[in-house]
Amino acid sequence: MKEKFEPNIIGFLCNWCSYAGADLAGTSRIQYPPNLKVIRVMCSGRVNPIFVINALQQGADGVLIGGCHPGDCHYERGNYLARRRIAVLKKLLEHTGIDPNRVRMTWVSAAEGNKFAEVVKEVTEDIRKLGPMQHFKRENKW
Amino acid sequence: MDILIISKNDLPKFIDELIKKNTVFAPIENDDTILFGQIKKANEAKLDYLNSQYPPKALILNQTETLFKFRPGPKGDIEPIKIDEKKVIFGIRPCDAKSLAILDCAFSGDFKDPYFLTKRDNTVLIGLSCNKPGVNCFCTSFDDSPASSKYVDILLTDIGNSYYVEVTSDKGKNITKGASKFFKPAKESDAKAKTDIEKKAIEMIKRTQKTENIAEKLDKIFENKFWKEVSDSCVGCGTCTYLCPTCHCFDIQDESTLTKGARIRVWDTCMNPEYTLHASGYNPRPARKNRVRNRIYHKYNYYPKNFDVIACVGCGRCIDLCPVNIDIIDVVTSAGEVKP
Amino acid sequence: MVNEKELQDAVEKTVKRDDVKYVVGYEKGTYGFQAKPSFAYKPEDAKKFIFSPICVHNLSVFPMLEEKPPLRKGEEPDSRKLGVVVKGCDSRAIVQILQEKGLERDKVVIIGIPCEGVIDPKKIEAKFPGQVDNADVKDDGDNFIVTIDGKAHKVKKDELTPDKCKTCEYPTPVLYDILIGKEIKSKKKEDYKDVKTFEKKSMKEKWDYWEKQFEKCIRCYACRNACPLCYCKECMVDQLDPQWVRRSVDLSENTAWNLLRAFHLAGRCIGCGQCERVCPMGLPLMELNKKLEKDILELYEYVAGIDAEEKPLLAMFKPDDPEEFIL
Amino acid sequence: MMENPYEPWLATVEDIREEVGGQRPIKTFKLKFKDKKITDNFSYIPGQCAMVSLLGMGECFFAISSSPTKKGFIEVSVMKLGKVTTALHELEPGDTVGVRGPYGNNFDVSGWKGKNLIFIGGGIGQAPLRSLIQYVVDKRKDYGKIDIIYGARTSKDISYKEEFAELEKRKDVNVHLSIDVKEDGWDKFVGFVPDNLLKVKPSPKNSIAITCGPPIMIKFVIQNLEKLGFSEDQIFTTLEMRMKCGIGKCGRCNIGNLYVCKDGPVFSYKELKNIYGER
Repeated sequence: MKEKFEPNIIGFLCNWCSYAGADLAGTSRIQYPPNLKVIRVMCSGRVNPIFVINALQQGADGVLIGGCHPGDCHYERGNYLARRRIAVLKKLLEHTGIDPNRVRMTWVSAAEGNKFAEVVKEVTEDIRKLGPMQHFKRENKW
Repeated sequence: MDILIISKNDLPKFIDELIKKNTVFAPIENDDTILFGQIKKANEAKLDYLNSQYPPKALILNQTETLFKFRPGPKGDIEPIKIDEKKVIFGIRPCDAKSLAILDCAFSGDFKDPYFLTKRDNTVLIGLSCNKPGVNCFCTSFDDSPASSKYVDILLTDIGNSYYVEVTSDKGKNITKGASKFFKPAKESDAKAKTDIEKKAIEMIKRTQKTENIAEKLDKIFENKFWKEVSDSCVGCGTCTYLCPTCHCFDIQDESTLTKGARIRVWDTCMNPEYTLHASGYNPRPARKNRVRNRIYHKYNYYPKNFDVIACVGCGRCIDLCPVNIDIIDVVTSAGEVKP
Repeated sequence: MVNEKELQDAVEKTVKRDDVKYVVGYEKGTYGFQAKPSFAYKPEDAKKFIFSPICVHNLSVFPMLEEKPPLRKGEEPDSRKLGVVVKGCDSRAIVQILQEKGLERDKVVIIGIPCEGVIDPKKIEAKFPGQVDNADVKDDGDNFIVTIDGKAHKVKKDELTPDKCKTCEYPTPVLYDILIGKEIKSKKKEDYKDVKTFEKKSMKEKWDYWEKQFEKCIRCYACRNACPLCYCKECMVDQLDPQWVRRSVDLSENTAWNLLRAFHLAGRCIGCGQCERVCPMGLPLMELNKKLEKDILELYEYVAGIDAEEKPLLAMFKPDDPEEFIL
Repeated sequence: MMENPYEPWLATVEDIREEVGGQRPIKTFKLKFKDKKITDNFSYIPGQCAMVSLLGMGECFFAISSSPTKKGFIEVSVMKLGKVTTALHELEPGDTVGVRGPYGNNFDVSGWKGKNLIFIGGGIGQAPLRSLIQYVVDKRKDYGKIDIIYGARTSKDISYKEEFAELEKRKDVNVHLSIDVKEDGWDKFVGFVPDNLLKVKPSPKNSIAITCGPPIMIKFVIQNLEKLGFSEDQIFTTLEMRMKCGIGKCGRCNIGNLYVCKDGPVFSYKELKNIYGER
């Protein structure tokens, strides 16, 4: 059986909400695909598009940015600013032929363990359909 | 030096013959930019071109070049690489070929640069004379001609329905010997046609740069306010250094993943402040004035002092593509007339 | 037609003020259809100033390039103003810099010139190749009059102007202290026609197009250094610790550089076209900027470089910003 | 195949000695080449430098601070300032680094035989001088009177403390240490190095002065040396520039047409005066 393509997804999860949501999903033994590699950031506003592009360069097939629901941000405005940034970045990627569905964003509060698992499942399936990210992967051909 | 003739419809066959035995680079067109790329068939080469924006020096001093591989970290070790690239550059202009000869001085001396020098020896230069020099060409200011065969192995000159071929080196000889069926000995009239074309091309070059004992003149005006006026309009973009066939400054960087890596050499520009920025924050060349002046002095004063040749071949690329029209012909000529 | 005498008098009057260090404008270039930036430190330098369709540079890059040398003990910093001659599009760059607090309004004297379109150097050199000595280009309503060795050629404007002039909505400077000539109302509308046609292509076609372009990039960063809005002290690509973008020139790093440059101008680029003009390898950089400009207008009704009091796009938010892409 | 000057030889870190702690720590690394053949023919003269590289991080140009009279190893003193030096400071004994060199010109040890030597060092500037001091002390009878003037911000910032203690015990070497700010328990000179130099007042007759340290210190030391009657070809110093290749090819460390990595780093004040160019 042709072994399935296992996408490699980097998750920037905000420390106060989505990281805690992921933690809750774990402690309540909810099953979800293991393709997400989590990097904890203090706020979704901390995610610089250079992180996203660098991740796509180094072999990530997708990037998920998790933040608090609008209004819950520990720093009040971090998630709002991130929302604009990622929207603009997705438009830019789309224009150069890189499927914007590779960069996803989600609001997950600390109590939404189930939602977190759902989101990871959905994102993993989407990116599995998109296939490996070959566009501008670092070849390290030396 | 044997003189031959090759007809215009034999040339593509000769190039295809070359491609069978060598990796051949020639000017290719990519939208409206001309650069030197590897060709698989003769018709990919574009021979009616003025000159490439990206200099053919990039085939010898690559813009990105691996020096050696290593396993990174405090427990790492080194794995050298073999340098054995052999290639033929077809259609190089005489001024670009001369720039490679000028770079030879920088890369030999008491420390020999194996990467540059090995590639230089393994490369055969087949030059193409300029029948129609560009607006900003001024190779004649360095008593060179748009059809000089001094720095190439073989020089082709378009004399109407055939090419006048001058083979100057033994590297060139065994290329023409290998494909001798395309070449016929040249007649007297061909030689005359070539000199006429050369004379006509030289007349088309209207811009000249006055450089007699420019090094001594520059010695006296280093602190002159002339350099502030010249560099005021510079935006420090570095295009002039990236396109210059005689610029050879480079940066050494380590690139690695967790398990493997390599030390690479990349082109660098003295127009970038980080080029001379000390770790302590001190920068000996902090302002554009220092940097613009350094670029001119490096070519017209420091290089003549170290290797007694002016490090400029008059290709005009830095004039064509400078966004603020800092014109090296105008700058150097008026620098010569500045009263200390 | 711009009255150069009026411009020279205005510049001379400005340079005479003792609170002005210099005025930067345009003067005749050294060959062909070239103009070059000219710095008037003394009143008589103003005689060199010209304005004609060959004045394509965006001079608002110079106030930001002004170096502040370290001061000797007890030396006062030079707080004199800088004069800048700007066309319609150039003035928007100054407004955007003011909006981002990169420059104080009283630090710069703006001499505005209503502009009816400039030439695109690549197009005019293609049409009149081999032009060594200076050629004069005059603006005449809907076409340019190009006089070469005494012979005048009348050329349709659309044939020689860059794309930005074809859809220019701001011929008159948005902000100025002195205006040369009378204001011009714009009859044109920016319709992002090229962006919309490109958007209809398939993902594969788009990437094949951009892959071919990014492979040509030689990372000389001329696009960054010539852009009036790229004035960061240390650019992200020069950082070594951590090194986000490597210095080697290959498709991966070139794509990263071009994407990040376009992103960092989102909601800031005012479309003056300098990046595309100075690129030695001819990359169509304005296409990326125009795409983001269109989307930002649609998503957030935000236009860069119009109102100096407005807050920058990515430094503010509205609670009802679109978020259909968020799970 | 042509010998490749860019490829370093591997060396193990034998021993790391922390000279100075605090915000800008200095450590001295004792490096031994893995390949015995290289140890034998790596011959250098005090003042020369070596390019030390940590694979994956980068390279730095350091003055070799040990003397060639000490066989089998070389030492470099590294102040923690940038990316590579920070990584070097995290090494432990037994780790591997790359070393290539020796590069640059050197102190004219043979020409200065029989002369009085005055060393004026400041902070990390002591590294190249230490190499020369050890060499001169090992061949003590070849040289005349020796004065060592060294200063640092505080007593904790003094590097090579044990060696200075050794040198102070010797009769034939005069050591004049100084710190910038008064501290209790410090009986020697308090003040800047140039002022300490004026207090020591060495005589310029048949003597050579060598100074290394921060540019501001070198500037005032040279002024005071000239006040004491030293001529410009009796004063030597080493210069620092950003360096990448170390062999005069990459073009960035030039002062005028000279490359500091190849034609320097040791320059006489006479040479410095008549080459213009930013330094």
